[in-house]
Amino acid sequence: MVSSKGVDYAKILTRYDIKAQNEASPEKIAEKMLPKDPALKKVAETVVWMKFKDVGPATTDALKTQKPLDVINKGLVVGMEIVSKLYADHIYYLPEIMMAAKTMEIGIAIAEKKIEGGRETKGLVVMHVAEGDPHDIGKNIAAVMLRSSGYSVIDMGKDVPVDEVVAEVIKAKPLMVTGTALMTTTMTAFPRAAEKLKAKKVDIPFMAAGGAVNRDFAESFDMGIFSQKAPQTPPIADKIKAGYGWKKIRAEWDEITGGA
Amino acid sequence: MVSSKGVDYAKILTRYDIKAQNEASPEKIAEKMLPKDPALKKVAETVVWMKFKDVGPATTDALKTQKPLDVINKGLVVGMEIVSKLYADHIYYLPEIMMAAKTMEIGIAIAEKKIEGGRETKGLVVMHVAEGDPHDIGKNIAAVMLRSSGYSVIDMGKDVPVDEVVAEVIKAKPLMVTGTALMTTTMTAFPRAAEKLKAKKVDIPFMAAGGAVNRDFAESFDMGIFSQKAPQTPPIADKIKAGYGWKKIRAEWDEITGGA
Amino acid sequence: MAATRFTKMAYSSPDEIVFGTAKSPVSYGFGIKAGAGRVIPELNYAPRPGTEKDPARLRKEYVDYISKDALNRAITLGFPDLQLETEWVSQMGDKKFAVPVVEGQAEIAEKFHKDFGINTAVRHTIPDQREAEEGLRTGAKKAKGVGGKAYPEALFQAAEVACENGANVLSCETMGGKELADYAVTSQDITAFLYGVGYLGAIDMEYVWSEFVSIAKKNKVTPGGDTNCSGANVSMFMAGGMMDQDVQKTFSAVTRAISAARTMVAMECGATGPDKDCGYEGPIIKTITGRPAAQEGKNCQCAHADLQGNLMAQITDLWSNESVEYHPEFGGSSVQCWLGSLGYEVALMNTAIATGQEKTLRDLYMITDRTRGPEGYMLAYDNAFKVGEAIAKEGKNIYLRAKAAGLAAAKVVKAGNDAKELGLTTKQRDVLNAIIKELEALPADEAKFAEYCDKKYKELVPNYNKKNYGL
Amino acid sequence: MAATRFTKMAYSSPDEIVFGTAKSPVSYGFGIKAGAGRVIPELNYAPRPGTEKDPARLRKEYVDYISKDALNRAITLGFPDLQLETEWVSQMGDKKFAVPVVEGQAEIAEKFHKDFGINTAVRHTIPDQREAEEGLRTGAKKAKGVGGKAYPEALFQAAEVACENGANVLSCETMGGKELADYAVTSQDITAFLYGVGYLGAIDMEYVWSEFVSIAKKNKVTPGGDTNCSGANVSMFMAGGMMDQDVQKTFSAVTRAISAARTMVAMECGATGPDKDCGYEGPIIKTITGRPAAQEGKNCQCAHADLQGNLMAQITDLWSNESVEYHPEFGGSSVQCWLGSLGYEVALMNTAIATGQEKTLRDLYMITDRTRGPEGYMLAYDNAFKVGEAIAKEGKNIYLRAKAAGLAAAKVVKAGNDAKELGLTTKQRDVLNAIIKELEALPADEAKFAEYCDKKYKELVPNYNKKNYGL
Ligand SMILES: [Zn+2]
Ligand SMILES: [Zn+2]
Ligand SMILES: [Zn+2]
Repeated sequence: MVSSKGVDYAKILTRYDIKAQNEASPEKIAEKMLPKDPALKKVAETVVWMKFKDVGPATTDALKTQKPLDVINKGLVVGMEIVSKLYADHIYYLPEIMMAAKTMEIGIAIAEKKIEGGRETKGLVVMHVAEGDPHDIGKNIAAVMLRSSGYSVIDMGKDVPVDEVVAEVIKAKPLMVTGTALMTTTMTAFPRAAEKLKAKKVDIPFMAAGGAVNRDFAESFDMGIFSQKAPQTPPIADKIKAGYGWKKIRAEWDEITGGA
Repeated sequence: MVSSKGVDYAKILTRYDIKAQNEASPEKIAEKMLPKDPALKKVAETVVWMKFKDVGPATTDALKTQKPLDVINKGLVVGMEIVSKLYADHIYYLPEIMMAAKTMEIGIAIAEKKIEGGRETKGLVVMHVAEGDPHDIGKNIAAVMLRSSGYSVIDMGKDVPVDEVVAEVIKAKPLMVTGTALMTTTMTAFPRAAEKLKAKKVDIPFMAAGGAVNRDFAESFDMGIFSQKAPQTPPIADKIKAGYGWKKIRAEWDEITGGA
Repeated sequence: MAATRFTKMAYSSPDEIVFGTAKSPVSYGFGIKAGAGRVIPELNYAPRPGTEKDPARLRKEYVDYISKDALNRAITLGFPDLQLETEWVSQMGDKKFAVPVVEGQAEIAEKFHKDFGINTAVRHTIPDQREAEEGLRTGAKKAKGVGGKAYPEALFQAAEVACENGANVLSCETMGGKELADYAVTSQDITAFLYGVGYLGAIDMEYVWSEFVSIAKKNKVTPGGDTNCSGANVSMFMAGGMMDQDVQKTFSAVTRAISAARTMVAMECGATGPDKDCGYEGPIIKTITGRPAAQEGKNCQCAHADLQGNLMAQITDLWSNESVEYHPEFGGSSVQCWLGSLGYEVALMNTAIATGQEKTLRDLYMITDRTRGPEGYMLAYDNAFKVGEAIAKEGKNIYLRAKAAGLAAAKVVKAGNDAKELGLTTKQRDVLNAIIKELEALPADEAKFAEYCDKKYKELVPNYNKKNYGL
Repeated sequence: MAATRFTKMAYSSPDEIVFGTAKSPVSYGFGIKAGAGRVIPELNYAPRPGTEKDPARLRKEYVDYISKDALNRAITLGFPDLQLETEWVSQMGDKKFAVPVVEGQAEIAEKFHKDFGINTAVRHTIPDQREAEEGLRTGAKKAKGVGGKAYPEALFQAAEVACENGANVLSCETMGGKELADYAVTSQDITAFLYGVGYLGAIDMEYVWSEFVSIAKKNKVTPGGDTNCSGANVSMFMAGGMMDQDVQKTFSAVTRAISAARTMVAMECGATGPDKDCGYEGPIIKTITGRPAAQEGKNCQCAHADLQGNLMAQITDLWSNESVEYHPEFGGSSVQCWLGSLGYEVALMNTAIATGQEKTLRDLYMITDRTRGPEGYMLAYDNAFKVGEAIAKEGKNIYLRAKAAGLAAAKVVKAGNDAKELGLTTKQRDVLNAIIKELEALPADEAKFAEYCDKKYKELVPNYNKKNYGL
C-alpha cells in the first residue's frame, strides 16, 4: 500500500466541519431565550429538551395560571424558536427538530382544547408529491417545519394525480400549495396543475421543490415559486401570509431565503 | 518514468481515425463523377485538383464550345460537387474545400462575363458576426461553402451592430440572414435583430451559429434557426430556396442536416 | 428460488482488490466484459422535462439525442467501451413508452459496435413504484396510475418488457424498507434503519430478485444488481458535505454498512453484477461476492457532491456519472461533456492497469478521501474489507449480519478517531457512541428482534406493515 | 520596457518537471501560492445570456450567483484553495459594468478567506477586442463600440480598471497575428502561421505585455500570462477528435509548438505566471521559464473535448475547467458541478505529491494520451522538453526560435511515427512531411523571411497590414 505516513491531509482537503464546529452549549443559548414565568419556562424547556413525556403535565400545569393561547405562544412556540436557533447555529440537527416539533404538538393539542372554537393557525398549506414520484422525505420535513412555525398543513401524500391536487386546493382554499418532485419528468405535473387552478381563477403561490426542481423551472410557469430546502418554507409562507403574491416572492426570493 | 513497454494502447483509448481512414483514391471517385465532354471535364478537373493557374485557360477554352451557363453548372460546379463528395468521405479536408472554392470562383468570374445581365445565383444570404465578437472563422468558412453551392453572399464582417444588420437585410432582401457568435453574451444580439426585422414585417429565417449558440437558443426567438457546423448551411439554404419558412426548417432540422 | 447466502470472502486480503478486475467477470451486450481487467464507463442521463409526454418524443430523446450523442462522443474521444444506463422514467411503466426506447437503444448500440468496433451495452434500471401503503407484494391493493395495474405486478412486467426488447443488463432500485429508513434517518434511529433496511429490506430484495433473476435468465439478459439508494443515499445526502449536515456523518456511515447486507441479496438470488453505480456500499459487497461493481464519485458531480469522490474509484469496474439531464453546454450536449469526464478517468485507470501501477493509483484515490469523513473512512478498501468480514461471518442470518455490519463500521470509525487518523466533531462522536451502545444492546435472537421492532415501529412509523414483507 | 529573452532551460531534465511545483512559484490574493508544491483549482464561468444587459444584474450573476456558489461548494467539499477566473464579457469594456464585478468578486473572495481560512484569488482576463482592420496599436483608427474608444487604448484601460479594483492576477488572450492564423489554418499554410503567430504575434505580445506588466506592477497585481487561444486552439479544435478533422492533426501539433514561442513573450516582458489555462503550449513554456502553468483537460469537457485530457495535467500548477455557462444541474449549479470535478482531480494530484507518488501519477496522465494523436505526443513532457530546448537555443531571435519550435515538433512527431509508437493516417503523415519540407526551405535570415511573407500574404490575407506590428 502507498504509505500515507506524515501526510498533512488538511493541505489536500480541509475538514471545515471540524474547524467550524460550534461547541457552544445549548443550555447557555436556551437560557437567554427562555420565558421568565416559571410555568411557561417549564413548558418551553420540555420542547427544547424534547421531553415527550413531560410536555403533557407541564402544559396542564401552566394552563392553571396562564391563558391557553399564552401557553402556546409564550411557552411551546418559544421552545420551538430556541430549537430553530440551535438548528441555525449547527448545535441541533434535523432529528432534534423532528423530536422537538413532536413534543410541541403534544402540548399544543392539550392547550388548544381550552380555546373556544379552537386555535387559529397562521394559515393553511396544501402539500403533495408529484404523480409517479415515490420520494416524500423532503415534503415530510417541510411539513414539520411549517407546523412548528404555526401553520396547519393538509398533507396529500405522494404520487398524487394533478386533478386531486386541484380539487383539494379549490376545496380547502390554502395560503399556498406545494409540490415536491425528485424527477424532472414528474415535475411537469406542477405547471399542469397550476394551469388548471388558473382556469378555476385560483391565483395562489405554487411552491415547487425537491431534487429535480430548480429555480428556473419553478419560475417557468405562472404561480410557481421555488424552495431549495425545507427550512426555507416557513419564511416564504410568512411572506405570503403578509400579503406577498407569487410575483413578489420571486422578486425578493434571495432576500427572503437568504438566512434559511 | 513509469514504463509503458508492452502496453496495448488500443485497449485504453482507440485510434478510430486510423481504423476508419479512407484510403480510397480521390482519382477513382472523381473519375465516376467528371463530365464526359473533354472541355468541361478539363474545367471540372482544375477545380478538383485545385489548380488556380489552370482554371482560367480551361474555362476560356470551354467557353469556345459550350454555353457559359453550362461551363459553370456542368463544369465548375460539378468539380465542386466532387470536392464536396471527397470531403464527406474524409478524403479531402477543409483546406481543399477552401482552395477548390477559390479555383471555382476564378472560373465563374470568367464565365459570368459572357452571360447577358450576369449569372443568376440560387439566392442571396446576408452574413455577420455579432457585435462584440471578434471571431469570424466559422462565418468565413460557411460563406465559402454557400458560394460553392451557388449562393451569393453579402459578408458584413465581424462585430456588427444590430441596426446595421437590420438595415442591410431590409435593403438587400436576402433568402436568409446568418449571425455567428462565440460568446453567449454577444449572441443575445440575434433575438434583438430578429425583433426589429419583425417590426419591419421582414419574416425570413435568421440562422444563428457559432460556438456559443445551441439549438435551444437559436429556436428560442421567432425566425431563429440553427446551424451547428458550416457544411450544414448549404442544405438548409436549399430548403429555404425551395420555399421552407423558419418553422418548417425547425421541424425538419434533423432530417435536413442529417447528412451534413 | 431461495437465496444462497454468502458466508465467505471472495478475496483473502484487501490488497487483492483493485479497480477493473473482479473475481467473477461478466460478459454481455456487444463485446462488454465487466471486471475482466478493464474499467468501463457507464453513462446515465435523464430526458428533458416535457419529452415524456408522448412515446415517439421520448424515444427520440433517449435514442436519437442522448444515445447517439454519447456514442458519437465516445468515438470522437476514442473510448473502447461504453455502457449506457437508462433509469426508466415513471411513464415507461407503460409498454407504449418503454418498448420503443429499449428497442431503439439496442439498435443504436449494435450499430456503433458494428460500424466502429466499440464495445457497447445498455443497462435498463426499472423503477420500483411500489408504496408501502399500497402493498409491496403481488395481490396487494390495486394502485393508482400505471394502467390501473397493481404495483408489484407492474414491476415484474416492466422487467419483462426490458428483457424481451433488448436490455443487456437488468437492474432495479428497490424500495423495500423505505418507510422505516425515512423515519430512521429523520429521527436518527439506528435500530429503525437496521430493522427497515437490514432486515425487512433484505427480505423484500429476495422477493423481488428471485423473480428478476428468473425473468432475466429466461431472456438471456444479465441480471445486474441493486442499490440501497432510497435508504443509505438519503442518509448520506442529508449528512451533506462539510458544513451542511442534517444527519450526523457517523450515523450515515453506519447506515451505509447496514445497507451492504441488504444490497448483496440480489447476488444471493443469482444476480451476477455489475451492481448499481449509486450503491456506495459496493466496495463492501465486492469483497464478499467478487462480482463486478459499478460505482460513481468524482465524475458524478452533475448529480451530487459527496465526500468520497476519488475514493469510490478504488475498486470500481464500471465508472458512472450517476445522472445528468440532457441539455446543451459549450462543449456539446451535457451527456457528451460528462461522458468525456468519465471516459478520461476510466482511461487513467486502464493506463494504470496496463503499466502495472493499478495498486498505486487505487491507493492514491483511497488516501485522498480516507480521512475526510466517517463514510469514506469506512469505505476505504481495507476498512470495507473488515465490514465485509463481519457480514460474511454471520452470512446466514440476515438480521445478525446487518447488525454486525453496522457495529463493525461503527467500531472502525471509532478506532480511526481514537487513533487520531479520522477527525470527528463532538456531535459526530457522541452519536457514534450512542449507536454502538444501541446496537450492542439489541437481542441476539432474530425473532426477538423482529418482535421488538414490530411493536415499536407500528406505533411510530406511518405506513409500516409487516405483511408487506410476508411476516 | 524591452523583453528579456529566455535562452536557457529552467529545468535540466524533463523528469524534473511535475505538477504542483514550478521553479519560480508566485504568491498572491488571499493566501494563494501557485507552483509552491500544491496544485490549485481554477474555475472559469460565463454568465447566462441576458445578464449582461445592466451592470447590477451582471454583478449579481458574477458575484452573488457564480462566485458565491463556487466558494460555498469549495467549503462543502473541503477544498483548501480556489482561484476564480473571470474572462470579461465584451460589455465589461465599459467601466460601469466592470468595476462592480471586479470589486464584488474581490470582496467575496476575501470574506470566504476570513470566514473559513480557504485560500482564494481572482484572475481577471481582459478581452482583446482589437481588430486587424481597425488597427492594433494606439493612435489607430477609432473603433466602433466600447464607448467610442479606440481598441488599443480601451485594452489598456480595461487592464487598469481590473488592477485598480481588486484583481489578483491580470491576464489576456491577445489576438495579434490572428488574421494570418485564420488564413493559415483554413488553408493549411504553415508559413503563414509561423509568420502570423510566431513572428508578428510575438512582436504584438511584446507591445501589449510591456504595458500590462507595468500596469499590474503599479497596482501590486500579479501579471499572469497569455495564451495563443485565437491561433493554436482554433487549429486544435478544427483538427477535432478522432473522426471530425477539418485540419490535419499533424498540422495542428506544429502550430501548437510555434505558439509556445509567442506565448512565452509575456514572461519575457515580466509576467510571472500563472499563465492562461487554455494555452496548451504551457508544458513547453514551463520547461523554459519555470513559471507556474495553468492548464485544462479532462475536467474542461464542459467547454470542449480534445485528445489530451489526462496528459495536460502532467505538469500543471493550476487546473481549470476552461469555461461553463451558469445554469442549474441536478447536483447544484453548473459552476458547482464542474468545480467538484476540478477539485477532486486536484486533490488526487496533491495526494500524489504528499505521498511522494507525483511522478508516477504524472506519468500515468501522460502515458494515457501519449499515442492518441500528434499534438498530445508532442506535448508529452519529454517531447515538450525537446521543443523547449529548440526554442531556448534560438531564444534571442523570435523568428528563428518559432521556426525551430515548429521543426522540432514536426520531427518529434515523425520520429514517433517512424518508431511505430505514434500511429498516423496517410494524410496526417503526408501533411507532416510537407510541413518539414516547407519549414526547412525558409530563409535563415529574419529580414528575408519577413520580406518574403509580407509580399506573399499582402495578396492573400484580408486585413493583414504590417503597420499593425510596427513594421
Ligand atoms: Zn440511485
Ligand atoms: Zn449543464
Ligand atoms: Zn482561451
